[in-house]
Amino acid sequence: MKIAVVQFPGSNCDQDCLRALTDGLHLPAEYVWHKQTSLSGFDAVVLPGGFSYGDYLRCGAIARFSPIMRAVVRSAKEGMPVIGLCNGFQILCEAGLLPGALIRNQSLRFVCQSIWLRVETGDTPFTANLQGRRVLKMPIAHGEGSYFVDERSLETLESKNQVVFRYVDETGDVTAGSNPNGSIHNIAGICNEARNVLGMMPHPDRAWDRKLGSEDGKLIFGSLAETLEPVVSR
Amino acid sequence: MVTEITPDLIRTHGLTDQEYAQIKAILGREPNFTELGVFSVMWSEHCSYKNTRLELKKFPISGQKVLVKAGEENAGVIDVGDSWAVAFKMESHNHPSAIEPFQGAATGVGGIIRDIFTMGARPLFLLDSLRFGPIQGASPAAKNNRRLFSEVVAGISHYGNCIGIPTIGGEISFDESYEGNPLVNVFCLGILRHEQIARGAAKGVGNSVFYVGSETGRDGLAGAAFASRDLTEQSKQDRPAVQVGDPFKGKLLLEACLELLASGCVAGIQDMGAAGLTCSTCETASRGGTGVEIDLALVPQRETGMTPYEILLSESQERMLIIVERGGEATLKEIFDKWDLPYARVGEVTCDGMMRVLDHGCVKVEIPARKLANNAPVYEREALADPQAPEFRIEDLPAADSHESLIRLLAYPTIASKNWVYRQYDHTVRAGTVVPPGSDAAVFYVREADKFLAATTDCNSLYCKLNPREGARIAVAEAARNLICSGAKPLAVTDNLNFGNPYQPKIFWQLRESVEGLAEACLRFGVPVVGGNVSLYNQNPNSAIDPTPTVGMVGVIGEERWITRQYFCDQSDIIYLIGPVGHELGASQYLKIIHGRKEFLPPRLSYDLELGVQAVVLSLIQQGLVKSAHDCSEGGLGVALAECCISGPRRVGARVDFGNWPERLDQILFNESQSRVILSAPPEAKEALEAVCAAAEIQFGRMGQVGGSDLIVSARRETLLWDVDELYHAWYDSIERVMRS
Amino acid sequence: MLGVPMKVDVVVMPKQSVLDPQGVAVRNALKDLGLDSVESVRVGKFLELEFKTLPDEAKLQEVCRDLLSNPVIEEYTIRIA
Amino acid sequence: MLGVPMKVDVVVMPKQSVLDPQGVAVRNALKDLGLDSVESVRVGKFLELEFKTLPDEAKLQEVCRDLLSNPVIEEYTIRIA
Ligand SMILES: Nc1ncnc2c1ncn2[C@@H]1O[C@H](COP(=O)(O)OP(=O)(O)O)[C@@H](O)[C@H]1O
Ligand SMILES: [Mg+2]
Repeated sequence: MKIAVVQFPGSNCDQDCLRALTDGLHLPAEYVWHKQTSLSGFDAVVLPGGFSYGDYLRCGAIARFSPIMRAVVRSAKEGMPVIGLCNGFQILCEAGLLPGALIRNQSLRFVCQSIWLRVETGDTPFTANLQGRRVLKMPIAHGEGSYFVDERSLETLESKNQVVFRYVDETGDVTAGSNPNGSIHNIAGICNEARNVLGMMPHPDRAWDRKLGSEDGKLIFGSLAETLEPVVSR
Repeated sequence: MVTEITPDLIRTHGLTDQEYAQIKAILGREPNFTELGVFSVMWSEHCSYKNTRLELKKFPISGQKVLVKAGEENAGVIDVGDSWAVAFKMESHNHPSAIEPFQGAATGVGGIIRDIFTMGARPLFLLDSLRFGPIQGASPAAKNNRRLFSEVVAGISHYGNCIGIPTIGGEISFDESYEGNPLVNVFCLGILRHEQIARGAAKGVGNSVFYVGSETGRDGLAGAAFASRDLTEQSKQDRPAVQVGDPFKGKLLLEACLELLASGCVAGIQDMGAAGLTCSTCETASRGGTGVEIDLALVPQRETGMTPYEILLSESQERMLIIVERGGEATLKEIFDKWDLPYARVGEVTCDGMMRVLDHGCVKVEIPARKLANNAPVYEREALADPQAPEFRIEDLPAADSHESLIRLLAYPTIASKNWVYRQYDHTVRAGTVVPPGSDAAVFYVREADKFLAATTDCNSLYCKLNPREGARIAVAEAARNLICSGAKPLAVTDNLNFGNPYQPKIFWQLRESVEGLAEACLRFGVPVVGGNVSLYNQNPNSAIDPTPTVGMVGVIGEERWITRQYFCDQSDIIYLIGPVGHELGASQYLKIIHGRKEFLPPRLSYDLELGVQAVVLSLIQQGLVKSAHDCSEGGLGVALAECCISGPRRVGARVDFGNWPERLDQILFNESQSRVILSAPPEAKEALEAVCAAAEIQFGRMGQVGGSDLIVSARRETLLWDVDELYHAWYDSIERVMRS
Repeated sequence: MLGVPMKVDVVVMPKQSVLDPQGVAVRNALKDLGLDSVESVRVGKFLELEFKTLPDEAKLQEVCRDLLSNPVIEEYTIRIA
Repeated sequence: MLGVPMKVDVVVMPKQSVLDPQGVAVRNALKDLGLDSVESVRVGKFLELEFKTLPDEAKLQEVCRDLLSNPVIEEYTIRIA
């Protein structure tokens, strides 16, 4: 098993993602440069956070045309697990692998804080170990994280159980006060219809070490690892 | 076309007749127009420290752990053990931020980051120390201060967040003296191994000199000279094109440079900061004991028709000068191609000690590099002491409602929670922030080195205004105390000297007193000064800013379990005060905010007491006897106690009793005497803790207990009670409320 | 016309159905400044492109649709000067 | 004309002499997408204001200068539709 961490120019969580995978979970992971055109040899892809291409024009708008993205789209269509974190989520939306878009936070300001997150479905490779509406703690850090999608697509997302994470309060309730950016339906993460592509604004890559105040991020990467390589005896 | 050098032209370049004579002596002839520009920026205050160099010599700069001293390179480097070292420095961008707050602050962040990776270090985190005029109220001045404040914060957030370096701490205060002249001081720290220290020297005759990074435009033309003058209304008119930061390019440049440095082919590297290409060529040549020859026609340019003068003096951002070992050219090209960054071989290292600049092969500048870089005139300015501020007398102070006073103090923007600011900064990127902004010092885990670092910036400029020497000492003491409270042992200091116009004798006196105060305190606390920055001419049309010698201090926390935060944790924990109850109200925030009096002598620092308190606190922390530690600073015990109750993830009350303590309650609550720390400890630690304090012969007292949902303070017959939630909202949402108005 | 750069302006605006918090903030600020009669504000982007030779219309439409705007939230108009 | 909202468009662009990193990034992206003949791109803001009644010209200029643009690095143009 090997996980790819894509490096776009301006990615700044690439190192955090790699460390989370290798130091945090002892998983084999390697960087893949955005000019590369193939993902062969890899079993899953992480699109890390940051400011790819400075987030100029729109977040993820330019990165989406990077050479590696053709391979990402192809692999995603073939069923490879792909997870986009923060800027990675924005890139996946721009690339059309996920519906909707991430627009400016309602406050018009960048927001960095710790938030609570409810897992809405265990039916993805990334949440398979997280059944029963678990509540997780993780940091967010973004200026454009307000999830938007038109009415019809929203209905589809909800009815097909594609909303994977929602911002909640500490007790797990969806409230206006726990929505840090104005996302529609408190949406913090979604998956595609085939359920192998996930995008989320919060940062599991910054929550994998007790020192950092939360280890909940490990649950997500851990689910992915076990999906890729089911643990037979435990 | 040859521009004639007239006395007028010399004056507009900020050079005196005497300085001009010195230039002629160095050259053995008249300079041409371009050379005049080169001398003018290199001999500006900003680059040459001509008015402060003699003062800066007073700092203690050596120490066992100092690997690169202040003044040697772009930033000092200090050993943190196991062959790891840190490079850190603070720099100001005050004048650019006054003119264009967003870009001024953003480019300030970019500049200090380049200073750090120029040393071969990977930048790990930032701190920012900010000053603005008052932001409350509906006056046009308050509105303008709000705009400056919000734009500066946005600018720092823009650059720091995008480049992916967390801003994990800092300080902000508000005072009339900064109206129209905000202070923006940014600190950056990076990590490197001892053998990775890079030098800003042009080594190896015949080596290629490369220009890398963004193309040159007419940005911030002669900004160094601009920062060396008073700010006037005129500044806005004659302002050169404002520098715009490109954090995206900055990120690419950072990664490309670190990759190139790792390849081992770099002979010398220097960022282009103030005075751009001019400063970097003559300084690298001077440090290398060599010469440098470049041709401007080879410099990547963004605009057409730029003159040699413009190219040399441009302060376009995100550029570096790199000297590579012979044979390393291909490596440089490969790496910069990979990162899609412009680069060009613009010249080579020579043996004749000259900074020689050609334009399409024609010599435009030919100046002995070392003399240009090092022989700037040095002045000893006249100093005139301020009369000493009077001693405060409590009898003269009408009593005020202490219940309301505490709430007002907590809501005052200088004291209020700064979450409105630090929530706009990405403070968790790089996955190393253990204690985020909001406690005494930030703590960062350096994963590659397996080290915990604590860092803080401090300066109480009100103290410095009323007694600059004492204020400077206290800045050092307070920084050290903040580190101690987080469980760290102080390691070293960087400073940023922000003052008004040094030609005014009273201002020069403030500067000298401050430097001597800092120097003395650094010596007593055993923390060498590894670098810093001077920003003068911080004046608005009315007056100078209050003297602001900001101190940035870094410490190391030996073990993870020593990491300590400022807030109370559990019901029934015992609350201790280590140090005196104190009585000094002069220069306090209580007098300023509640009584409108910015006067009287500030508190006095006793080194023995301070060092004693710090030693005991650190020892108690290391013995595992302490749950929280918070130092008392602005707003005194009252504010510190409230913060212990409301700054944690869970609010908690406390009951505190001063017994028969003789002073007035407002004096007990709001005095700002130094050397005080509030600890909380589990009941079972009581005996051990008290034994340690007694053995150290340090003043301490059991003040009360954590618990309930109110803060209750009693002394003699009086008892005050605050609902912790009320204190919290007064404090936590205050800046947000002000900014929304 | 050789040598004279060709200019194309592209205006990208948020769709009516998409919340535009920036527009709302600007409207409120305008009201505060005394422009009471302001009804609504929308904030979009203005891109000024200069070409050596004008690209063909289809290609231009393509980059506007795929890169310069995001059809989920924005619409664009092209103006050839 | 009563009841019909009056539209005013304001275009705010970075000054020519000021670096526009966003424009550079967009230009490079356009080139990568095959628009080789693109020379330069500048990115600014487009504000669509709707009024009940048109404010007077002087007031409009004032808010453009003080609020909608930053005269240190930007310039604006007003177009009344
Ligand atoms: N206040 C100060 N205290 C100690 N060292 C200082 C101070 N100001 C400047 N220095 C040192 O002088 C040298 C030159 O500083 P500076 O000109 O600010 O560097 P740069 O060229 O990077 O802007 C640096 O090594 C700096 O650390
Ligand atoms: Mg430097």
